[in-house]
Amino acid sequence: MNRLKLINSWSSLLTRLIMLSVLWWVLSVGDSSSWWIGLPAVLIASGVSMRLQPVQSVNWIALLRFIPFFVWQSLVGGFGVATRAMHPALPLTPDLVEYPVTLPNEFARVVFIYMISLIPGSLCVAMHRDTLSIHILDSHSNFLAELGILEQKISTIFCIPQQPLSAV
Amino acid sequence: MQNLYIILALFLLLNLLAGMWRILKGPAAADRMLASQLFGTTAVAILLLLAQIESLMALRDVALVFALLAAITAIAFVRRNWPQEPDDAG
Amino acid sequence: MEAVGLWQSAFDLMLGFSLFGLAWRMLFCADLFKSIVLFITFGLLMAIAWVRLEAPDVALAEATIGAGLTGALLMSAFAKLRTLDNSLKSGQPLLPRPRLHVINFWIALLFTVLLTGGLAYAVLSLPSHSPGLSDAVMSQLDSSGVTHPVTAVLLNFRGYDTLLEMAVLLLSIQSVWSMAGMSDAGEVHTSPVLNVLIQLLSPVLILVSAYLLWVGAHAPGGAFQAGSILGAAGVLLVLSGRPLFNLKKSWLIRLMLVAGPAAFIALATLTLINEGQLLKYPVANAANYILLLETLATVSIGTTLLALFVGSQTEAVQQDQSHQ
Amino acid sequence: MMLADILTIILLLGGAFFFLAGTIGLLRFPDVYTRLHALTKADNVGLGLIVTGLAIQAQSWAAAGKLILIWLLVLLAGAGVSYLIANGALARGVAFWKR
Repeated sequence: MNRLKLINSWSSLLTRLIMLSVLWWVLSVGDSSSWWIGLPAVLIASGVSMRLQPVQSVNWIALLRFIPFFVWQSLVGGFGVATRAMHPALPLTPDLVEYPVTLPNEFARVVFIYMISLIPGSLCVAMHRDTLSIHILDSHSNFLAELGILEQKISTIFCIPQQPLSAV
Repeated sequence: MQNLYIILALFLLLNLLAGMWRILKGPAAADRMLASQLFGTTAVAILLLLAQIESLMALRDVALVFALLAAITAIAFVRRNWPQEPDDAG
Repeated sequence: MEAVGLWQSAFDLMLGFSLFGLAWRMLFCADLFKSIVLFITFGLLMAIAWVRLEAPDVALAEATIGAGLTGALLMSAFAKLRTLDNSLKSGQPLLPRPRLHVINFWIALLFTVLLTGGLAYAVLSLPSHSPGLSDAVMSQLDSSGVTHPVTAVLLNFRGYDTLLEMAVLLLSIQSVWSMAGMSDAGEVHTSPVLNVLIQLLSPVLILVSAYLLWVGAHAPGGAFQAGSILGAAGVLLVLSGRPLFNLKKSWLIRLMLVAGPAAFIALATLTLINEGQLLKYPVANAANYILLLETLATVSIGTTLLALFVGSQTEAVQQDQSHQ
Repeated sequence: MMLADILTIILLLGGAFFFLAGTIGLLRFPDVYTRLHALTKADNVGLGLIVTGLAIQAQSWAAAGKLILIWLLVLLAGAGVSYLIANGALARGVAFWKR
C-alpha cells in the first residue's frame, strides 16, 4: 500500500514537472536560452505545488475528450443566456436547486463546482456535506440531466469508479 | 484586419463604460465587485487586441499579468472586507 | 490605412475622457467602498492608456501593482478602517462634507488657476521634439549587460535610484511594523474552493514571476514586476490560511526583506573600492551582476509587499475571530 | 483574403457579441446571482472566442499557447470568484429574485 502511494506521488511529481516545463516553454515563447532561469523556477514551482496539493491521478484521455464537450456546452449555454439577456421581456426563471453530489474527494468536487459555474446558465452558490446549492437561470431546462452528465465526466477524468445512483 | 481589431477594441471599451453604471448604482457591494471582475476580463481582451495591432509581444504579458491577478482583489474582498449589505439589496 | 488612425484617435479620446470621468467620480464619491472599486477600474484603464502611449514597461508595472496588489491592500485597509469606526458602512460617507466659505472658495480657485497655468506653461515651453537622453542610453547599451534600455537605466546607468527605492520599501515596512505590530494572520477557516484556486494559481505565479525576471533583460519586465507577482502569490497563500512559513517568528522573512538592499549596498561598496565609482560594473560581468541584483531584489520586493499586506490587517483578523 | 483571416473575423465578432451580452446581463439582470451569470459568460465564451481568433494569427505554437494560457487563467479566476461572491452573498442573506 505504502509502495503504491510512493509510486503515485513520484508520478504526480513527474507530471507536474512536465506540465510546468510546458508552461515555461509557452511563457518564454520557445526561447531556449531562458532555461537556465526556467529550470530552477520549474523545480521550485513543482515543489510548492506538491506541498499545497494532494496527489491526484488523472485520466488524460478523458480530459482531452472533455474539452470539446466543454466548448460545445459553453457555446450553446452562452447563446441561450445571451438571447435571454437581450430579449425585451427578459425571460428569466431563476431558481435555486439542491444537487446531491456523489464525487468522493474534495478536489474533484471543487473542479465540478468550477465547471458548473463556467458553463453559462448554472452557478454553484454553496457546498454542503453532500449536496451543492446551484443557481440556475432557467428552471424549465433539463438541468438535472446535464449536471449528471457533467459529474460523470469529471469522475472519469479523476479515475473515480462509478457508483450506482442508489448510493445517493 | 487592423481596422477590425481597433474597432473591436473601441467596442469593448464602450462596453466597459456602459457596465460602469453597475458600479455607480450597486446596490450591494457584491454587485460592484463582480462588475469590476467583468471589467478585468474586458481589459484583457482589449489588451490582446492592442497587442495584435502593434504586434508587440510585451503587451500580451500585460494581459497575462491581468489574467493572473484577476482573482486577488475579489478574494481579498471576500475574505477580509465585505461591508454590511444594505437591508434591501437586490 | 487612413481609417486605422481615425479609429485609434476615437479609441484614445474615449479612453482619455473615461479616465477623467472615473477620476472625478472616484474623488467626489461619498461611499468609500465605491471609491475603491472605481480606483481598481481606473487602474485597468490606466494600464491600457500606458499601452496606447507606447510605454509597455509602465503598463506592466501598472498591471502588476495597480491591478493586483493595490486592490488587495485597499480592501484590507478598508477592513481596518471599519474596525476603527464600526459605524462605517457601505453607503455612508467617511467624513462629513466640509462647508466651504465663499472667500476660501475664491482663494482655492485662484491657486488652482495659478497652478494649472504654471503647469501648462512648463509643458508648452518644452521643446516639441526632444530625443531626451534616449540617444545617450542607446549608444551605451552594449556596455550595460542587457539589451532592454529601461532595465539598463534602472539597474546600471542609474542603479543608485533603484538602490534608494529598495531602501524606501524597507523603510515603509519598518514604519508599518512599528505602528501596527505584526500579526500572525492565522486564517480561522478555509474554503475548499479557494484552496483549489490557490493550489492551481501558486505554481503559475512563481513561474510568471521568474519569467518577468528573465524577460527584463531584453523586454519589458524586471525585478519590480516579478517581485509584485511573487508578493501576490504570498498574499493568496495568506488569504487561504496556508502561509508556507510562520510570518511572525521566522528569521527567514527578515532575511528575505533585507536581501535585496543588502546585496545592492554590498555591490555598491565593492564597485566603489574596485572601480572608484558607485555601482559601476565591469562590462564583462555586468549581465551577471544585474541578474544577481534583480533576483535578490525580486525576493525582497515580494516579501515587502506581502509583509505590508499582512501588517496592515492586524485588527481585521481579530475582529473576524471575535465575530465567530 | 485568406481562410484563416475569415475565421478570425468570425471568431472575433462572435467574441464581441458575448461581451455585449455579458454587459447587457450585468445591467439588466435583477439580482446579484443572475448578474454573476453574466460574468461567466463574458469570461468563458467571449474571451474564448477572441483568444481563438487571435491564436489563429499567431506566429508560433508557443505564442498561441500563451493566448490559451491567458484564457485558462481568466476562466479559473472567473469560476473561483463567482463561487466566492455568490457564496458570500448567500451567507449574508442577499435576497433572490424570483419570478
